[in-house]
Amino acid sequence: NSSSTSSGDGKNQGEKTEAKKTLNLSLENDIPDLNQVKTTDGISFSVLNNIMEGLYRLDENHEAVPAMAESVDISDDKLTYTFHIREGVKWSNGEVVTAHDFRYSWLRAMHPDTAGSYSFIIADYVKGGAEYLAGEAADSDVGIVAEDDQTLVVTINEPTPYFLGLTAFVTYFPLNEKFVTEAGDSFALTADKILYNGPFTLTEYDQAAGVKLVKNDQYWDSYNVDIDEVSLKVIKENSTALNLFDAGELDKVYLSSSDILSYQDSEEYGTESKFNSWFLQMNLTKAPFDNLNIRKAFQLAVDPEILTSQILNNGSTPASGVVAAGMAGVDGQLFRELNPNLVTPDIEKAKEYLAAGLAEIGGKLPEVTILTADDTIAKDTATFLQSEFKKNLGVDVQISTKPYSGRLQAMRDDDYQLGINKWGADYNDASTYLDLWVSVPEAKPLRGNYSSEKYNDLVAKSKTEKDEAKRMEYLLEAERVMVVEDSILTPLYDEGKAFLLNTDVSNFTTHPYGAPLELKYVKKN
Amino acid sequence: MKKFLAVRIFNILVTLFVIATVTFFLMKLLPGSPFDEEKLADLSDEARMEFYARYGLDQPVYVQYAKYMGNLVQGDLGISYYYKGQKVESLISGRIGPSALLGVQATILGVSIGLILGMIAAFRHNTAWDFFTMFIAVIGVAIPNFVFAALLQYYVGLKWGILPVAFWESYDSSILPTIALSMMVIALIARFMRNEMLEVLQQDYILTARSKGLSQMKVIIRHTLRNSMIPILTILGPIVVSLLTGSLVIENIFGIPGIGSLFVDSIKVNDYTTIMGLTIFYSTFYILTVLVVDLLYGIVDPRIRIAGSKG
Amino acid sequence: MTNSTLEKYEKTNIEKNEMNNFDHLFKEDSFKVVGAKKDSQDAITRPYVGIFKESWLRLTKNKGAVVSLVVLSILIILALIGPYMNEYTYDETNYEKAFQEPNSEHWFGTDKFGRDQWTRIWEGTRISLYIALLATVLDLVIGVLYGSISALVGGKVDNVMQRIIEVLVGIPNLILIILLIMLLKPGIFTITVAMVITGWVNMARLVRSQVFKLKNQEFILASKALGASNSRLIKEHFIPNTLGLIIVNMMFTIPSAIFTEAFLSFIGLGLQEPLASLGVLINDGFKAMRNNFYLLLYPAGVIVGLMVCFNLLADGLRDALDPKMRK
Amino acid sequence: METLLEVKDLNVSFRTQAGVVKAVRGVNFKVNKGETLAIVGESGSGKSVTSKAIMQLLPNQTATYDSGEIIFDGQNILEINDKKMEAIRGSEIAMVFQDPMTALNPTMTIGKQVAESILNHNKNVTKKEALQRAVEILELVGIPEPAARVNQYPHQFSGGMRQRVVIAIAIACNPRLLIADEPTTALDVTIQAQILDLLKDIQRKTGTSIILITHDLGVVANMADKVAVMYAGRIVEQGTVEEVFDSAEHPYTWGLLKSIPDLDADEELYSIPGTPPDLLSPPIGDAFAARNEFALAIDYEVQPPMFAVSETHSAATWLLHEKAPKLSTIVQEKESVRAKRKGKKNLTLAQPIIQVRDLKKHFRMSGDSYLKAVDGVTFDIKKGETLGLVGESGCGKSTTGRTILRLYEPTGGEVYFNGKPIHGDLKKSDENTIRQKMQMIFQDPYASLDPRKKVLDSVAEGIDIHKLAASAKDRKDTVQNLLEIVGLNKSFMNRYPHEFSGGQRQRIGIARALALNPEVIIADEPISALDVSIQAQVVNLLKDLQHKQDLTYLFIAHDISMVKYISDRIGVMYLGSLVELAPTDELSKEPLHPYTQALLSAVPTPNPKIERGRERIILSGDLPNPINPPVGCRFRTRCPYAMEKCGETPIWKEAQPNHWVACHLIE
Ligand SMILES: Nc1ncnc2c1ncn2[C@@H]1O[C@H](COP(=O)(O)OP(=O)(O)OP(=O)(O)O)[C@@H](O)[C@H]1O
Ligand SMILES: Nc1ncnc2c1ncn2[C@@H]1O[C@H](COP(=O)(O)OP(=O)(O)OP(=O)(O)O)[C@@H](O)[C@H]1O
Ligand SMILES: [Mg+2]
Ligand SMILES: [Mg+2]
Repeated sequence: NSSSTSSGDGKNQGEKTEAKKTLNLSLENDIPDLNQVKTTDGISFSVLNNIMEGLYRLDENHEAVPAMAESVDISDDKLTYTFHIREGVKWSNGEVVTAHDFRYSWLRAMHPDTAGSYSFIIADYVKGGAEYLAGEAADSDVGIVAEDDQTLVVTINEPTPYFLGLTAFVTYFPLNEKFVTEAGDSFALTADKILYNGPFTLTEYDQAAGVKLVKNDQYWDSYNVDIDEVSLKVIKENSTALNLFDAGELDKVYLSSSDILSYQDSEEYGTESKFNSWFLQMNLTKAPFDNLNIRKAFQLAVDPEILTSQILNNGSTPASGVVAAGMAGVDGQLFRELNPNLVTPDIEKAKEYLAAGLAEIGGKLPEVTILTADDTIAKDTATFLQSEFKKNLGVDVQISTKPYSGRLQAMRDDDYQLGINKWGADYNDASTYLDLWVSVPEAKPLRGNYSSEKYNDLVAKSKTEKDEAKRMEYLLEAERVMVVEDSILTPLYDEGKAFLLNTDVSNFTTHPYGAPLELKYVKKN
Repeated sequence: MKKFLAVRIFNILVTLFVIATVTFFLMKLLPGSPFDEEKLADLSDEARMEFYARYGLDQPVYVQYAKYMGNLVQGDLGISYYYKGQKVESLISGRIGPSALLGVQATILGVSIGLILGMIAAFRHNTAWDFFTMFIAVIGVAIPNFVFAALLQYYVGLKWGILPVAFWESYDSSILPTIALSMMVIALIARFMRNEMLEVLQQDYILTARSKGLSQMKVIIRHTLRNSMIPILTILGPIVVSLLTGSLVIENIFGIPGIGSLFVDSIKVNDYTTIMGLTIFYSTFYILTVLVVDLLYGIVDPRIRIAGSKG
Repeated sequence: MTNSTLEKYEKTNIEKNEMNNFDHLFKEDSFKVVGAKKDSQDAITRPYVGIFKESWLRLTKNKGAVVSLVVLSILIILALIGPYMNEYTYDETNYEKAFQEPNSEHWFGTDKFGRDQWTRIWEGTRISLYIALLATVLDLVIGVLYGSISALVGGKVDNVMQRIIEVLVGIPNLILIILLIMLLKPGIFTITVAMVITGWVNMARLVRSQVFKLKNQEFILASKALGASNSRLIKEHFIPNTLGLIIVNMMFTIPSAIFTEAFLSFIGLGLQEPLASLGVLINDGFKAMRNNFYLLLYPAGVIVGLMVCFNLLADGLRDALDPKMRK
Repeated sequence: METLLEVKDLNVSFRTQAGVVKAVRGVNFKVNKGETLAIVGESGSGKSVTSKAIMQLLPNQTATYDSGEIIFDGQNILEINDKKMEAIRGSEIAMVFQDPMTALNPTMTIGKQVAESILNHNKNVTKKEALQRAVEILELVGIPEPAARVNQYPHQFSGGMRQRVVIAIAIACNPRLLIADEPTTALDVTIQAQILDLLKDIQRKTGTSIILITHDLGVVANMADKVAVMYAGRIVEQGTVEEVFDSAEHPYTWGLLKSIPDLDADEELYSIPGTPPDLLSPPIGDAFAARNEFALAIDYEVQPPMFAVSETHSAATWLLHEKAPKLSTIVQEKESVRAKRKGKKNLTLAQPIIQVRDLKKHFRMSGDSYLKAVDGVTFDIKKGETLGLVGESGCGKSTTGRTILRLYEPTGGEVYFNGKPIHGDLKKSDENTIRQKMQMIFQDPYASLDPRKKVLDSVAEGIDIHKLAASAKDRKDTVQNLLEIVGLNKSFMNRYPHEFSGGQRQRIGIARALALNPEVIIADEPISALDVSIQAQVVNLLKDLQHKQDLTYLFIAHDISMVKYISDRIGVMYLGSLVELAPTDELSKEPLHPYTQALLSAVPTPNPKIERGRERIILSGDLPNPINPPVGCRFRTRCPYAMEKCGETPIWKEAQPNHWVACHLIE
C-alpha cells in the first residue's frame, strides 16, 4: 500500500485532534518471530516488549515495577508469590486480562510441544516446571495457580530475589487462550493474529520490512504514553540508517565505530551500555592454557581500555571481571563495586608469568589461535588481541574466523584454544553469568572445561542462601576464584552502543538486559 | 519437440532430485543446529537431544530425509526454524516480490544500455567512444555494486533529495537499487556485445545486407543483433537468475524486504527447511532458465539444433 | 624517365598516334622477343612469422595495450616491493595513529588500527593478483575444456555434463564452502578449493554455446575430414575461434573472483586477519567511506587500475589474435 | 549509347601485416545503359575488388582508394556521403556476391532476406506484399516451392540454391546496374541456363546494365556485349565479345582462350605456365611478362599503355606498338606442341576401391519431417578411376560425397573402402586410415578454411594430424611445394583466408587435400571458381597425379565439359538418387535418361556465334521439394516423356554393359 506511506494520512487525522506524535526507528535485522513463547532474539523481544506487558515492567531505571499486577505478596520463605492482577486491564480486543491468561501462557511456554528455547527461564524457577517441561508432570503439579481472575499464586523452587524482574521478561507475558486456540498455526504470524495488552498495538507487521506500532487505547496506563505511532523499519545497513537519520527519516540511529569520531561532539550523540560482557575464554584442556602461569600472562597482557577507547569507541567500557559492571549487587551497591578491579592489566607481570609458564612447559609455546565469530566487533576484537599479544608478549597468534554457529559449535566441540565469547544477561543478577561455569554434572568445553569444586560449591551455596547479603558474598567470591585465582578468561569489555538521537526526543530508554527497547516512556516535542 | 520437452522435464526432475538430496545431506553436516542460541549453548548434550526430538531432529538423517522428500513431493516445504511458525513457501513468496521487481527492472535497464554501449563500442571500434564504453564497463565490474548503491543513496537520495534514501514504499524506491544492480549487467552485456559485434560485422552477409542499401542502423538491428545473441543469452541466463533472486547487499543497503539475504542468513542459522526451500526454488529457477536459454539458442540461431543434437 | 612520370601517361588511354611520346624509352633491343622468365617471380617477399609472434608484434602496435602493459607491470612490481618501501608492516598496529588521512608518513593513510594502508594495499594486491591468476587458470583449464567437450561430443554426454553443472550451481555454494573450512583451515588454499568447485561454470557454458555454433561449420568438417581428433579440434579450432569471448569473459571472472574472495573472507571463510586482500580492503573501506573516504578510494583505485589495464590488454590481445582486425 | 558507369583509373590497395597489396592498379572501363560487360581474367586479378569498390563495400579498415573516380549516373561514387550511397545500393546498383555460402545471414529466413531489400527501397510496400514479391522472385530464379521455402534458413539450402537466393536479392528492386560476381558458378547447367535467360529477360524489359564477372567463357559468349580481360590488377584487353574471342591481341587473352577444354581433341589441356605475380610488389613492366612466351625486352621494363586496335577494341601490350615484330610470325615460331592427352586407362579389370550400396542420408527438418538429400544410391568407384558426378544443384551430390567420407552419419546403406565396410562403428585405427587415404575438396573454399589460421597451418593440418613431417622445415617445404603445385605463390602461406580471392582459396583447399597423399579424393566442385587457365592447370595436375599415384577421384562438378574431360565414367543424379551412370563417351554420345539429355543440351560453348543462336531443352517446372519428393520416378513431374507407368519407382538396371539407368523408357 504505497499510497498511505507519506504523512498524508497522518495529517488528515492529525488535524482533527492534535498533531500526531510519530517516532521513526530502525531495527537492525528481520523480526524472526513474535510468538512470545518461542521467540529468542533481541529484536522480537524489543517489539514484543512494547505491545505486551507482563506482571511487572522495567521502568526507566531498569527496575521492575508493577504492571499487569498491581501488587504482589511474597511469603516469608520467599518461595510463594501471590500476584494481584490490576483491575480492568484489557486486551486490545476489550477482553479482560486475567490470572488464567498468565497461567495459560506460562504453561504453554513450558509444555514440551510448544516450548521454545527460553522455556528454562520459567521452568528453572517455578516449582514442577522442569518436570513439566520434560513431560513428566501434569499441569496441576506445576506451582502456578490462578485462584481467581485476579489472583495468581506462583510457587518457586528456591528463594530468588530477582524473580519479580523475571516476570517482566517476554516469556512471562500473558496469552489469551481463546484467541490463541482460534488463531491456531497462524498465531502471531500477522498483526491481526496477536492480541495486545501493552502500550502499543501492531497495525503492520512484515518480518522483513518492519512493524508499525500505534498507541493502545485499551492499555491501562495509556495516559502516560506520549507517542501515538512508532514505525520500526528493518535497516540492516548502518550507513543507510545514518543517511536516513540525516534525512530526518529516523529519530534514532546506532553508529558504527568508523562514524563515531565525526559525531562525538554532536548534541544528538549518546551512548548506552548493555549487560553484555565480552571475554576471551581460555580452554583449560588445550596446551598451553592448561598452565596457570601462561593463562595469567594472557590475562594481564591486554589492556581493554585501549580496545574500548581507540577501536570500538562506542560506549563500551573496559571490564575487569566477567559480570557486567552495571549489574546489581546488594544494598544498592553494584556487583562490580563490591568486586572491583579483579584484573588489572600489567604487561611486566604478564611477561614474568609467561616466562615462568614457559619454564614449566618446556620453553616453547605451541601455536596459538584465537577463535572468533565473523561480525565486525568480534573480528576487530580479535585483531586487537592479536596485535597486543604480539606487542606485549611477543607471541604470534593466529585468528580463525567462523560464522556464528561455526564458532559456537567449534567451542562446544572443544576445538579451540582461545575463544572470543560474550554473554548477555537475561535478568539483573550476577548468577546469570556465574551459573555458566558450574561444572555439575560435568565440565563444559564451551566454558573452557573449567571445573573447580570450590567454585561449584560457592555457586551452589548462593542458590539456597536466603540472606541476600550472604548470597552475594558467595557470588562475589565465586567470580574472584574463577577470574583471579584460576584465571580462566581475560575480561574484555561490557558492550555499549553509540547512537544519535533526535533532540526532540527525550526519555528514550533502552534496557541493558532482557528486552532492550522501551517505548512506553518516550516523549517527543 | 514434444518428446524433447518431455525428456527435458524428466531430466529437470532428476537434476532437482539430485540437488535436493545432496544439499540435504551436506546441510546436515553443517556445524551447529537451528537452535544455536547462546542460551542453549550450555545445555548438556542430553538436554539438547531432547530439544531436538521435538522437531524430529534426533532421528537418523536418512529418516529425516525420507520424511522431507515425502512432504516435498506433496508440495510441502515445511516450516522455518528461524522464522518460527512461517511456512517456507510463504516466506519465499512473501519476499520474492520486491527482489523480482528489482531484478526485472535491472535486467531490462542493464541489457538495453549494455546493448547500446556495446554496439557503439563495436561500431566506433578503437575510438574514444570505444574507450569510453570500455571504461564504464570496467568500472561496472571493478567496483562492487554496493559502493555504487551507497554513493547513489548518499548523493541522489540524501544530498539532492531526488529519490528516496531507502525503504520499500513506492515505485520511486525501486529506482536507485535498480540502477545500482544494473551496473554489472551493463558492463557484462556491453563487453560481450562489443566482442560479438566485432566478429559479426566481419561476416560476408553483412556485406550482402549493406549491398541492399540498408542504413548502418538497420544493418545492426536486423543483421548483427540476432547473430550476436548467443553468448549474450548464455550469460544472461545466470544473471537473470541471480538478479531475480535478490541481492543481499543491495537489499540491505536500501532496506528492501527482499529474498536476497535469506539464503545466507538461513545457512548461518542452520534454518534447514528454509535452506532446502530456497535451494529448490533457486535451482528450479536456474534450470528452467537454462532450458529457456537452450530453446532460445535454437530460435536465435537455426543452425544450432540442440533438440535433436546428434553429432 | 622515372616511374611516376610514366604513370602520368597511363592515366588516360593512349591513342596509337601518341605513341611517339614513349620513343625515348625504347632501347635498341626493346622489341626483341625474350619470352617468359621463370625465375623473375618466385621470390618470397616475406619470411613466415608464427601466429604468436605476429600477434605479439601486432599487440605492441596497440598503444592502449602497451600503456596498460607498462602500468600493469608497475602495479605488479609495487605489489611485490610496495610493502617494503616504508618501515611499516601490514599487521603493525598503532592506536594513536588510527584514521590518519594520507600524509607524508602514511602515504595512503591508516585504518582504524593505525595500520599503514600503503603496505596493506600492496600486500592485498598481491593476494588479489593471485586470486585473479587462479580464476584465470581455472576458467581456462576447466571451463574451456568442459564447455568444448560437452558441446563437441554432444548428445548424452552433453546432457549429463550440463546437468552436472546445474547440480553444481544448484547446491548452495556457501554450504560447500562452510563444509570445506571444517575440513581445511580458512585461508587462501580453502578459497582456492572453493573456487575450483564452481568458478568455471559460466565459462564452460559460454564456450559450449560457441562451440555449438562452430561445430557445424565447414572448416570443422574439413578438419574432421583430415582426421582431426576432438582434442585437436578443441585446441586448434574451437579455442582460437572462441578466444575473443574467452578473453572478455575472463574480464568478468577476475573481478568477481576477487570479490567472492572478499565476501568469503568477510564471513570468515577466507583470509584471516590481519591479512587483507584488495576485496577485503574495499569492504572495510566501504564501511568507513562516509568519513574516511580514502580508505575506499585507494584500494578501489588499484582495482580499477588493474581492471582497466587488464581490459585494454585483453582488447588489444583480442584484436591482435583476430586476423581480420588490422589497422 | 548513354554511359551509365565509368571507372577511371581506379587504384585500390589493402594494408596487410606484410605490406600493401596493390589489388587494383589503374582500371578504366565504361558500361553503357542496357549493356552487358563481362569481366574475365586470372583468378586474383582484382575483379571482385573492383566490383566491391563500385558498391563501396570494401573493408574500410584495410582498403584504400589510392586514386581514381567511379562515376555512376554522373556522380562520383567515391565522393558521395553514406546516406546517398545507401540509397543507391540495392536499388540503383545491386550486386551478387561471389561466395553464396557466406553471403546469407544464417539467422534470418530466406524470405525476409529477399523482402528486406524491397521494403527498404519502397516506402509504401507492406511487409506482406514484400514477402509475396519475394516468393515471386524466388520462383523466378528457380527455387522450387518458394512459398514453403521462404521460411527456411540458408543452411537448409544447397549451394546452388543459395546462389539463386543471392541473385534474387540482387534483382529484387530492378537495379539499373547489376554486378554479378560469378553468379552461376555454383549452378548446374540447366539452372545456369535458366538464370542467364532470366538476366537477359530482365535486361530486355528494364534496360538494366550488367557487369558479369565469370570464368566460364561459354557464359561470356552467351551473355556479354563487351568483354574486359583482367590480369594482376589491370585490364589488359577490352572489346566486343567477337573482337576478344576472334581477334585477341593480348598474349594473356590468347592463353586464356587456348585453355578452354576442347571436348573432342585428344590433347592435354593447355594452361598458361607459371604463377601470377605477387601483388605485394607488382613487377615493374608488364605483369604478365614473366609468363609470356612472346614477352619483349621492354615488357620487363615499362608497363605497356592501352593501345587502341579499333574503336571498341584495345589492349595493353607492347606487341601492338608499331616497332614490335609482327604477331603472326612469332605465333608460328613459338606455337608449342601440346602434349598428347594421356591414353585412356583400361579400367575394366581394376578392383573397386569404393563401393556404395543403397546409401541414404536424411536430414531431420522441423517437426518430424525428413529431407531425403540422398535416398538410396548405389555405385562403385574403381581404383584409378575418375567418376564424375553431375546433376542439378541441390540434388544431393555434396551430401553423397560427405556421407561416403562419414562426415555425415549415413541414415542407411553401406559403404566399403577396399572391400572393408566403413559404415557402422569404426575402430579408431580404421578411421585414421580412412581419414588419411580419402580426402575431400570442399565445395565452399572460404567456409572450409579456419578464418584464424594462416594458409601454412591450414594446408599443413593433415600433415600435423598424421605426423607426416619430420621437422618444421620439412613441413614448410611440403606446404610451399603444394602451393606451387596448385599455382599459388609460395609467399601466400603467410596470409589469412580472408585476404584471398575466391579462386585462390579454392586452390588452398586443393593443396590441403593433396597434402596427405590420399588414395581417393572426393572433389566437390574443385575448380568452379578458377579461371580457365588455372582450371586447366589443376585438372592437368589431378590427371597427372592419377597417373603417377593411381589416384581415384569422385569428381563433383557443374561444368559438364570439364567433367567429361576428366571422368572415366559419369553419374547423373536427380533429387537424391542416381538416374544414369555410364562411361563418359557413351553418356555424351548416347544419353538414355531424359534428364541426362536435357542436361547435356544445356552446356554452353565458348563461342559467341554458336551461343547466340542455340536452342536448348529447357526443363519445364521446378525441382520438386526433397522433403516431399514425387512418388515413383522422381523426374516424372518435369519429364517430357512422362507416362502413367512412371508412378512406379523405376529400377536401377544395367541397360547396356556398364551403362546403368533408372527409367521406364528403357526396358
Ligand atoms: N581483404 C583483402 N586483404 C588483402 N588482400 C586482398 C583482400 N581481398 C583481396 N585481396 C587480394 O587482392 C587480389 C584481388 O582479389 P579479387 O578478390 O578481386 O580477385 P578476383 O579477380 O575476384 O579473383 P577470383 O576470380 O579468384 O575471385 C588478390 O590477389 C587477393 O589476394
Ligand atoms: N545440413 C543440412 N541440413 C538440412 N538439409 C540439408 C543439409 N545439407 C544439405 N541439405 C539439403 O539436402 C539437399 C542436397 O544438398 P547437397 O548440398 O548435397 O546438394 P548438391 O547436389 O551438392 O547441390 P549443389 O550443386 O548446389 O552444391 C538440398 O535440398 C539441401 O537443401
Ligand atoms: Mg572474385
Ligand atoms: Mg554441393
